[in-house]
Amino acid sequence: MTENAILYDSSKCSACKGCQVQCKQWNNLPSSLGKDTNEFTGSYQSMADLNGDTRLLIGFDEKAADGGIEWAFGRRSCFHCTDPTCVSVCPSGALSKLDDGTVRLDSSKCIGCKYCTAVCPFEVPKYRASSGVSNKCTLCDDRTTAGREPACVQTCPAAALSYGPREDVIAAGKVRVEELKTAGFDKAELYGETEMGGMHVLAVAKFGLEAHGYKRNPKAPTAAMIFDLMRPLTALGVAGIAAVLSVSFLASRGYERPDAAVDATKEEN
Amino acid sequence: MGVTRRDFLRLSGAAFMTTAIYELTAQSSALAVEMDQEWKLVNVDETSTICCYCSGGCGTIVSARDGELVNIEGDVDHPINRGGLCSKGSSQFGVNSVYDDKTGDRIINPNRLQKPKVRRAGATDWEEISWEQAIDEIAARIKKTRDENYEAELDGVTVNRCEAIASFGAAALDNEEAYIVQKLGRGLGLTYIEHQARI
Amino acid sequence: MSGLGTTFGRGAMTNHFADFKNADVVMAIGSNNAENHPVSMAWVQEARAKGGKYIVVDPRFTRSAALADIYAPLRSGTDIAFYGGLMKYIMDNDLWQKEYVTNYTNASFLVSPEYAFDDATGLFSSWDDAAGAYDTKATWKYQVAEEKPWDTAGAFAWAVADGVPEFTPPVDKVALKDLTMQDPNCVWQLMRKHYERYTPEVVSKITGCPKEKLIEVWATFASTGAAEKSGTILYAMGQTQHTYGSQNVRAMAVLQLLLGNVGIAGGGINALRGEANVQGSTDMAVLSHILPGYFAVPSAVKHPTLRSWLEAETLPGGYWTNKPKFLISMLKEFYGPYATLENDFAYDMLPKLNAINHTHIGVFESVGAGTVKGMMCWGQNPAVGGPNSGFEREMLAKLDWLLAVDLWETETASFWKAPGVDSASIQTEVFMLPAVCHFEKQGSISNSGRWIQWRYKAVDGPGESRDDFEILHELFLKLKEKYEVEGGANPEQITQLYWPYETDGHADITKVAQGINGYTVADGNLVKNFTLLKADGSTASGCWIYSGYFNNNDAPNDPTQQPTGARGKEDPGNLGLYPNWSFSWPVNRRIVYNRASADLNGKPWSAEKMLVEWTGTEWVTNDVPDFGYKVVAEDGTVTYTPPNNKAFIMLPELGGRLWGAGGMKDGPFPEHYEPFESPATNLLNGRQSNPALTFGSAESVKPGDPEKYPIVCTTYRVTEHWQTGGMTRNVPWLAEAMPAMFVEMSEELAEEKGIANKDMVRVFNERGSLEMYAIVTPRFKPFDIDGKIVHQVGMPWHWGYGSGHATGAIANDLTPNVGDANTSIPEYKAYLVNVEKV
Amino acid sequence: MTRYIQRHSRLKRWVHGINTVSCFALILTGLVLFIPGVPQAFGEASVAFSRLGHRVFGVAFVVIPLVALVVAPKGFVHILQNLFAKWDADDRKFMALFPKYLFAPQTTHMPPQRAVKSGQRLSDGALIAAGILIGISGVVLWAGAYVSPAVLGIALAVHDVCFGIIAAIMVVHVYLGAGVWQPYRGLVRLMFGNGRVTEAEARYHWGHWAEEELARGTNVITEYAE
Repeated sequence: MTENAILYDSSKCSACKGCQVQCKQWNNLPSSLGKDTNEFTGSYQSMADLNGDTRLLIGFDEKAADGGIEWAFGRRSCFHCTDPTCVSVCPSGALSKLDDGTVRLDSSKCIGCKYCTAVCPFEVPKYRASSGVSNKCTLCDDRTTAGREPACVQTCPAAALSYGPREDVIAAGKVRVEELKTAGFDKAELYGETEMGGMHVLAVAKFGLEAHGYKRNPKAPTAAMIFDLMRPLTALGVAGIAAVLSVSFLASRGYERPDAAVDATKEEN
Repeated sequence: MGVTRRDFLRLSGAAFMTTAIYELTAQSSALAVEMDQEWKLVNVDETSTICCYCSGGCGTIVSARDGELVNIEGDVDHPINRGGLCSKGSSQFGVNSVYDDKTGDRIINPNRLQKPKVRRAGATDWEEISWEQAIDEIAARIKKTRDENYEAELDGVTVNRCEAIASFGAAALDNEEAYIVQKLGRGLGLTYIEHQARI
Repeated sequence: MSGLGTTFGRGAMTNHFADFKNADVVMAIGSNNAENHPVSMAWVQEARAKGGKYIVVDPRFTRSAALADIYAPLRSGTDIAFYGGLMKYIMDNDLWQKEYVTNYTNASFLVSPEYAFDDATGLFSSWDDAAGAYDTKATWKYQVAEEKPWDTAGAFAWAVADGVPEFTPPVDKVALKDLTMQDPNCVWQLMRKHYERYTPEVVSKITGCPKEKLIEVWATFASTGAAEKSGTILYAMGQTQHTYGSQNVRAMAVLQLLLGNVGIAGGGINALRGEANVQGSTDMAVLSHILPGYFAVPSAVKHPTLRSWLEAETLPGGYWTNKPKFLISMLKEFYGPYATLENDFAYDMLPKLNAINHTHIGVFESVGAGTVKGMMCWGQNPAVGGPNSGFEREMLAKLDWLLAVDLWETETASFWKAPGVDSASIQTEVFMLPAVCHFEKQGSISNSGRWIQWRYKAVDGPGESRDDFEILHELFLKLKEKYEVEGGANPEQITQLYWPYETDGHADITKVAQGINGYTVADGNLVKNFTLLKADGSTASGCWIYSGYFNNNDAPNDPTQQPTGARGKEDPGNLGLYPNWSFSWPVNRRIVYNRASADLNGKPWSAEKMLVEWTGTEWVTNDVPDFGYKVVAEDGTVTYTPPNNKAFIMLPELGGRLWGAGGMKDGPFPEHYEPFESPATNLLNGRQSNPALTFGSAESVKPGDPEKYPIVCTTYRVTEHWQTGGMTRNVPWLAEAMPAMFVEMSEELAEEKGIANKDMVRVFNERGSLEMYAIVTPRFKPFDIDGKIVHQVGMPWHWGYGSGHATGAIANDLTPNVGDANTSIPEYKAYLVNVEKV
Repeated sequence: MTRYIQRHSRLKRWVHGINTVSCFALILTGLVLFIPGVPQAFGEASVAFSRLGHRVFGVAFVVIPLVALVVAPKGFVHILQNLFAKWDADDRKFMALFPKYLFAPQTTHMPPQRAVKSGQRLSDGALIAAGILIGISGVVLWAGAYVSPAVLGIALAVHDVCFGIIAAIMVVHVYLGAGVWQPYRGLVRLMFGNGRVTEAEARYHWGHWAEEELARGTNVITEYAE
């Protein structure tokens, strides 16, 4: 099966947050029903980070530069890595990799252990307190299976998001980066082609990765190694000790504690 | 790139039925997969509407099951927005229903007004009234104010106007309703008929 | 929209959304289209993908600016200086589209030598100081070549036909022309002279935009003066919400005529309306000065009788010669069988205006004066949305009763609950009725691009909520009953109102649609379009321009079978016209004035953007022609009309108006004035602010002293919210997306005032004082105005105290309730405040 | 006549008992994490049950020792004193001989011990330390929606490592403490019986302690045969 990917073109994004809201709409995700309970971030960004009820967040970063203002928009969500750390540590099979590259989250299988939350280099999966499971972008595998575009892609009014075979997405992304460089955006680069084994959400970063909130050279955290190690290590340790003790048990067959010795000792006194 | 857009909307009445099977037959065969009963839009009625926010006129598909709202997304066949909707457009669902942030259940937006109310002179709160009483009382007040302040003639010119009542709205209404707002207003002799285009 | 009406003949957006892709240059000025009309960006991006340029001119660096090829900052309220400079640049550098301007505009028309503009006083001729207004008929006129009466034996036989009320047809005063355009009194020479003062240096001093940036923008946009190029302008409330807002719009319109950008694919002036159906409700004339289809509400002085109305309002030339047909058809829809030739088709039943200003601002002045005692709000929330809204809320408390019909408990409905208000002292009785939202009912809606699209009902409204039409219907029936039973003031006005809007005893909105579309009275058959409407009472049509949107007699109650419900996706010419998708008024034209898309011989300026083309024997078309292109004889024989220069059929001149007498109350040429409240002095003429602005002396306005309030403030909207916030602050997703009220300011101003990002600050002037968060941002920059540093801040106006998940200060408590000279639209976009840290 | 020494109080036995139950329950309910086959075999309900159970027993596991600490702070001090008692020559000799003892108890004579054997001091210490850490990290994990992924990572790592330690020691602890191993037969009574040891057992296992207790006599109970 061909691998598919999303291309996010930050140079076409008008940061309308249509994707952010449509993601919630399609996936039945709530926002607070309280009055004035949402935090003000001091910018146009809705909230500081993704949360259990938010799988996609448009980021805003601005600074004055020589050529004018660099107002960098970023799309923060799961990148659907080829080498997904979250899948490797997920004990329940809730996280899995589909043939088309999607890192699927089946929340019905999620046991809420939060390993994925802890190991994702992008800190994407978030624990959803109300239902006790992890929450992250599924690349709308339900929709793509049914022949529709992911909800965020379809809803993008400015066509900054597109979805299709990963090779096409990479090619389109590279062309776009070159166009931007020609137009004077020297720092433009493509994110996701090789990171984490190659990601299935790629981004054209108009002002360079950092400005748009993309982590350069992401790596799985060491914690992930500990998790990978501890399961076999514990099993081996327990089995090893049990084996040793079995030998001890067998060797000690027929042993009777010499309780009489008590009296003997006494008599010695 | 990617998936071919489908003609998933066949209007053959104000509302029409799409089943999972219909959706599948409308797609290219390469995508024909067994439809999961978990599919969000299984057995929904789809109707088309136009977004209520800006004046772009974006096509929107509303899916409902058993009279209850299921999904609202852009109309991929619509030539203006081609399936797209911005944050406001994507939130049209929320005008009717929201998801409870504790239980996750879909509920009617708790802020929606559901009953006629009146606030009496000097009162500090609303009281609920029936529609019948509301319409009757409002009509009585319109009539009283109109009758007491009506000018039929001035300086030999028939003016037939009531300057004592103002009508505001409505750019939020449909054309036919807007037409009726001004027709009823002018039928009462009103001259202060205004709406959002003026501000 | 009088700026567009005066220049082109119609007040609406000339092109439409999908058409933006055809532009070579898109200029957004006074419109933050990426944020407020996000769908427009798809089409702007398509234009850019083909090499097009996107220019954003705005006082602040918006999300639109972030995507622009060129961004130019401009102090709020200095647009006319900018356009004037651009027009001078075009004329000086010979960049105008000569064949277009010469033939399709009034450039060659000779103006009366009495007309003048005096830059020392800043006044045009015919200023009446006592009246505080211009006499627009005295000197603002053409030199007359000949007087042509109507041919009532030929083309105008209908005007004297049986059953048509008697009136004296107007005489067409054909203007004198100089096609060489050398006569000092010709429009072209007057225009050159008028804008001589608008040098780049002066414009830069006024606007605060660096000269090089101005030239860059001007050169880019002026490049569309090449015949095959098209440039479009997107504008919105950033242009209209000024005391000279109509002139802002007119300046753009004139500019587009100069460049030959009107009537072509990828061109035009695109008014991006603020609300989903502000276009439709304007077409439906929910306004004090017009009747449905854009004609004058009778005034007691000017139109005491039907005859006087017909004589005063029927234009001598152009398509508006048909106005009597449309008014009488409208009266037949209003009063049905009661409207007869004998009673002037119930003309007297229409209320007549006196001299008082009946616009939004005026309503609240009249509440203050004790005239207005009751108020109905159908989905409108003036307690947040009106200018000087604190004053408007005070006025609400003076009403006897208030009816608020909405989905939510708006600030208007609950004005008596506002913070700091003593509810017990307010005697206003308030009725609040629960309405339903757009997909809980059915009806049509008109987008900015004039597409009339049907919306179907998907689910029932919650609880006991009812749709507005049903409420209006019930109210009408109750009023009718009361007047029939009890009598009262002129009961016939209401009891005779024709109300055939029921099917099987239930309110049926498709019946209203039929009435608007129009039908022949004798058999009730829907008329195909407005060309079939008659002035003898044999046809009825509520709003002539919509005629054709609901005309299928085969299924008169089924919107899916009507043009408004059409869903065909064909796109002839690949220009995004989509003629079979819904219905676009008038008569399904997608780009109006499309005659101007081809040269004098009918050859398109650009072959790729062909809308209409004369082959030598006939017209081939991609769009419905907006000109007299064929004559169909009684027997059905079609005779094509060879090309002529009549490109603007709605104007008696039949050409676009560079010099615009007839319509504008504040001058035939747009002239720069400072906003009502401004920290700068007018550098272009001796008059500080628009002499004809409205409500400037109202006591409620409380103008601010620039010494005390030196900071320019503007209001705007953000993508995540809408208008007064009822429809968005009540939706949790959107309340979360943009949770709090804020004021944006430059780092320089913040430093001066000791303010840090996210601090709570107070923004205040004489009208009010508000607390909100500060966003300190490099996207705001101080302006260098004639050597003086002028700071500008800005606030969104979506917040209030009403129901919803996000509440906050009401920005409009600070905006001035002064109005544009022509439309009385308030000056929300430029006024003065001061800021301090809380 | 048989003489007994009351080695463990009722409170101590109850606390140990509840902790034993919680601990096994926590292991069982935590299995869904360690053995993917478990949730797959038993389905979603097993996950829900496990998640609930893990929290209920987690609370018991953390709260009961804390309650005991409040009720009997002296006992806690006593445990600590025993744990950190000085290592003497007998202790060193015990540790040196223990591997041989484990496989050849018949031929190994162990030196006398104080209240807590030197080997058990090590294993108890590790158990208690791991128990405290797994408890704390468990609380952090419970608050997962409110802590940063980095903190969550640390907590998870701690939880995992401590589990490994506990699981390993548990096997030894049960083998010896429950008297699975022949020389320790009967000791299960200490925690799951009346908490007494016979004089003979005491002398065998904890020679020094037995002498002290018998000399002091306060914890000595004498039962006379009928």
